[in-house]
Amino acid sequence: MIASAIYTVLFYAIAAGTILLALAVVNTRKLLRAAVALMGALSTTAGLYAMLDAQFLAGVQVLVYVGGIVVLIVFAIMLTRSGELLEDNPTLKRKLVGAVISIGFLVSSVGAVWGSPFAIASAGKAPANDALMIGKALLDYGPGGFVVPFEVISLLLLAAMLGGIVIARKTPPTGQPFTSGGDLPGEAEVYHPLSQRDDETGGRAS
Amino acid sequence: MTATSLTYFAIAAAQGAFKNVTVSERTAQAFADGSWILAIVYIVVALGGLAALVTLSGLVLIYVERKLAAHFQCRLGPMRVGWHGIFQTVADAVKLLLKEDVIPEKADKAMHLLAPFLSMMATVMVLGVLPYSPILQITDINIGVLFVTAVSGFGVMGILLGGWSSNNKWSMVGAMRAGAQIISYEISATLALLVVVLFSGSLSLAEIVQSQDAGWWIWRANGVGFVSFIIFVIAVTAEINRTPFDIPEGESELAAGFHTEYSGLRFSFFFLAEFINMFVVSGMTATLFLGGWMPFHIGAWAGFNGFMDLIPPVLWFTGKTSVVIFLIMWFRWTFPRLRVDQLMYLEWKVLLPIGFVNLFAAAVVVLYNLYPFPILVP
Amino acid sequence: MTVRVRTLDELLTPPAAGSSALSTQEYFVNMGPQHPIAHGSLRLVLRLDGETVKEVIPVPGFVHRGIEKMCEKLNPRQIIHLTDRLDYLSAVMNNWGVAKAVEKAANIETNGRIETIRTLMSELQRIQSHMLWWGVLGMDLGAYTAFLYAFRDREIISELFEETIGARLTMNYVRPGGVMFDILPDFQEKVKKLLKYLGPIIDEYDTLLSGNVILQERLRNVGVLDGKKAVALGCTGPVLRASGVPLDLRKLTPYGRYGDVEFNVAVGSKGDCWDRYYTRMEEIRQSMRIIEQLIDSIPEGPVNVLRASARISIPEGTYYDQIETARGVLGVMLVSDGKSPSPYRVHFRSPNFNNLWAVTALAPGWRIADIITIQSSLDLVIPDIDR
Amino acid sequence: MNPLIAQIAAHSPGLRDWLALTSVIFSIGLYGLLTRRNAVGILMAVELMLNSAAMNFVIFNRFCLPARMDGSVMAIFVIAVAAAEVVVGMAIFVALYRYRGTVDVNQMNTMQDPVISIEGPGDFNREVMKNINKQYKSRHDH
Repeated sequence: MIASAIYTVLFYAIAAGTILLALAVVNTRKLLRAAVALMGALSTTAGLYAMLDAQFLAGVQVLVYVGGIVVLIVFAIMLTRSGELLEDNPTLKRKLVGAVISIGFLVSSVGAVWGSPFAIASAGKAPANDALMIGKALLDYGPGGFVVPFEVISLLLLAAMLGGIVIARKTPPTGQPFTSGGDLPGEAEVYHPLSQRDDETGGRAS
Repeated sequence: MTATSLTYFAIAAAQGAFKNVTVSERTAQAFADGSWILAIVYIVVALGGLAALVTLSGLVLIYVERKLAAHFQCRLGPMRVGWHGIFQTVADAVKLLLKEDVIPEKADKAMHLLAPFLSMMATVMVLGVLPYSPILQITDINIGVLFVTAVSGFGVMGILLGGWSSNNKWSMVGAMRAGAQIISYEISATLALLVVVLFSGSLSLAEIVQSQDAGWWIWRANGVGFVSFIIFVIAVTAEINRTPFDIPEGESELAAGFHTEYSGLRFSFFFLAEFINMFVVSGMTATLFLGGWMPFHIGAWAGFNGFMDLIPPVLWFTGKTSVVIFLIMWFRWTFPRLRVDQLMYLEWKVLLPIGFVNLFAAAVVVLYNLYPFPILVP
Repeated sequence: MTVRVRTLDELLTPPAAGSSALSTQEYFVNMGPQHPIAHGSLRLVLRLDGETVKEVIPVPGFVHRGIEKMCEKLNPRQIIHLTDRLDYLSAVMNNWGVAKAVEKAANIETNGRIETIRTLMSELQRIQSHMLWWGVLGMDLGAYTAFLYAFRDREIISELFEETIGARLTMNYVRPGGVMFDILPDFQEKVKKLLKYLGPIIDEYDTLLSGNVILQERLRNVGVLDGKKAVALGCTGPVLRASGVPLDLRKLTPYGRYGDVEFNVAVGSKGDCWDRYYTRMEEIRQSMRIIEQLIDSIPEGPVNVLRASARISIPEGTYYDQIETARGVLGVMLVSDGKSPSPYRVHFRSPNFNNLWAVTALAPGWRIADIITIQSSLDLVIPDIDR
Repeated sequence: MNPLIAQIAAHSPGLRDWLALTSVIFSIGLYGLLTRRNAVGILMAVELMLNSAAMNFVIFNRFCLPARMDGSVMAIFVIAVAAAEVVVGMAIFVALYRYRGTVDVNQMNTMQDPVISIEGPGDFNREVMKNINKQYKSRHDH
């Protein structure tokens, strides 16, 4: 009974926190603050996962989102200098359109959820060690196995990594094929001591 | 990368037989029994213990570092406040608390205030899952190792935000260096830690300690463990920004790096977080590779083993942690600091390939049961 | 009517060369005068692209005291007392530089004892100065222990100075026509003990820092200053010698007792920071060699050939003399009108001022951290730059 | 037993409460997607939406199939895809920023018209368009 009450209070508290942080993500004008709010929202989501007895998933959520994606977003904000420029205030029209569409979606989806019957399992207790189960499921084949999607995801990640490198790297010098190391065109003008050494050591006074 | 490591986590996380009685379990039991007062006492004890641990380990480590540095450098260190200066750190802490908390005019105030707390939070959260002894652990979660790796992300964000919000170029450079460095070295640390997870077959820290009953992983894992121990120590030294990897705050280059603009209480938070971080990573190293609270046992020498069992587990844990802390401090007072590109070279071209090969070797050893050296315990 | 049209070509060709990288913005930062690397008050304005240094603009002048102007009101004996504040780590050598110029101008002959004591003190101070540099380099690179090791051993030499001269840092010892005080009876004994102690200590320095992989990585091939450029910049001292130019006034135009002793001039080959490091380490050893040869053969005689109240009159004319301090050539120019006891104009050619500008040539293309290494390897003393 | 506690316990969240929560987060993300103009801001809104969708998998898994892990596995896939998406997205934004100097999506209109902005009478406008079309043609002929 008490445990159930605590669970309930925790759920509503974390849910309220998540919603507030999510609102901050979309409404803050300073993008870096939005990123921090996003970090908060994703961490509270991890808390919600833990409440859903998906502990492993909660850990993964924090590891990937907070340690990786949010940091990447912060770097991107800094690289594209979005943090320095305040984002233009969206016009009232934009806000209205956005609000109408999103509230429309909310109403329809909540209505659908309330209106549909769900086959809720009675014995709702999750297995003790979800990490083991997830590992087995990911590398299993046949019914309940996800080995093929898993491999596809690995390929996707590899492709994403390569794509990221190719897209974001520096432009090659003009007139050269797109296979060189991607030197800056202007880099030849930069005085680099290492390159200087080769041609001038011969003339050293001694 | 992500998918692969997740799978390794998942495969390795098998259920152990032994279950520690942690503070959180006792609390839950007390709630179930309906004894409110006992449960609240447990919670208060846990929180108070955590607070005491944070404060004490911070104070002690700062004092130890100063004394150790002094003796490395042929001097005495603090000698005036209390016997051999033991209250010097307390005096310094009081001084820091009484100092004015300066926030730069053009700083992003909210972020500036938030950053030290994020940094501190990342550290304190890990303290809650470290097994200090079989009965002294605040909570043992199934995914302990994953949790420890995950929450260090908050530390990165704390440093990044602190550097960015100060609106100072030195801070910004320091923060960018810190971000790049911690994220890079986290990969190596995780690879090294996965070796232990592979051998012990669990992500729970208590079970990892329990799995080292027959010998600590640093030598029982046939060389693989030793290699990952070295990788892990190097990587965590980089993760907590200590020399030779202290480039985010390198005082001769960036004044003080990301915390240049911090003063008073907030500075002390960053400062304290650094030292508690050292305790945390040393505790993790001890837990993963040196057997945690597990006493030192040799094969079938019942007498020797019995004698070793007389030493309480907490002392074993503290002793092993101290050894690693000493090692990290020794690094600091001996090595010069690396340059930022050399740092990246070390991680991506040296540690990471070795880490991958090592992990593969560990998988082979575990899979085919290759134990060329006899295990000490029958 | 304003029309702003971008043609197709404009749109399809990427922006001009410089901006096609990660569109980074160059920025300026002030390194100093309140910065740990400033070693006093040097201001370096850095133009940076991320971590990469594009340009370094040194802005000296924060500790300018007008010493050259002050010298115009003082007689040659009094000038000595300002020279210890130039390069405070080569105080005795600065004294000697002025004394040497004055002696040349006023035709004063000194005796062997005076010259030997001057040489000994100079070499002791060269060792002390290079030790301090070694420690500070360690500290700048993050190895704080080196700093305290160096200071521990420097202390012994400082005490020796204190006993003889009465000061530890701002020493006024050499004066025209002699030295201020005679050495104490146990001076030779103490110096011999010091040499016996220093031998292993310098090896210990090598063990602690020189052999360290990280230090080698930080120093080797960083900030390469070739001989031609070094000469063009007017660099002197270990900075020039590390670039392969064996210019050492002690060997080239022997003064004091340098003509009588055997020693080698430490010369580098490449001119990188490592060469500058090792040149200085070698110079410590060579200085020890010089002291070893001289310490047992100090001739007898007075330590001052002039009476304390004797008037030193410099004939009308311009005089120049130079001396090798721990950081390079200190030139002293005196212009006298022949009437006033004080010179009409005094100018010091300070080694640090010229060495400073090597930073501008060396730093571009390297990282922020390398500025530290390069500046540290140049071994600058800021009060000598600003005077 | 304290009636208050009993009352709170009776409101223990069920499947519908959880789904309502994810709907709210999703619609907040949708609002951000529609109102934000900065590409990075839009990506953050998309992250929120992905996140709530992933949570739906876990919720259904927990309430409808508690003995299995399919929902968690799907959520992991979503997280992995989100990571891949962010990597490529960020790379694209950085590349865009390099060429255009902005990541404002309203200005990503090179596909619709080579002319960025023309302020002037209609005749002049038409002249300019003619010129540009000529350039197009000459390029094409080569």
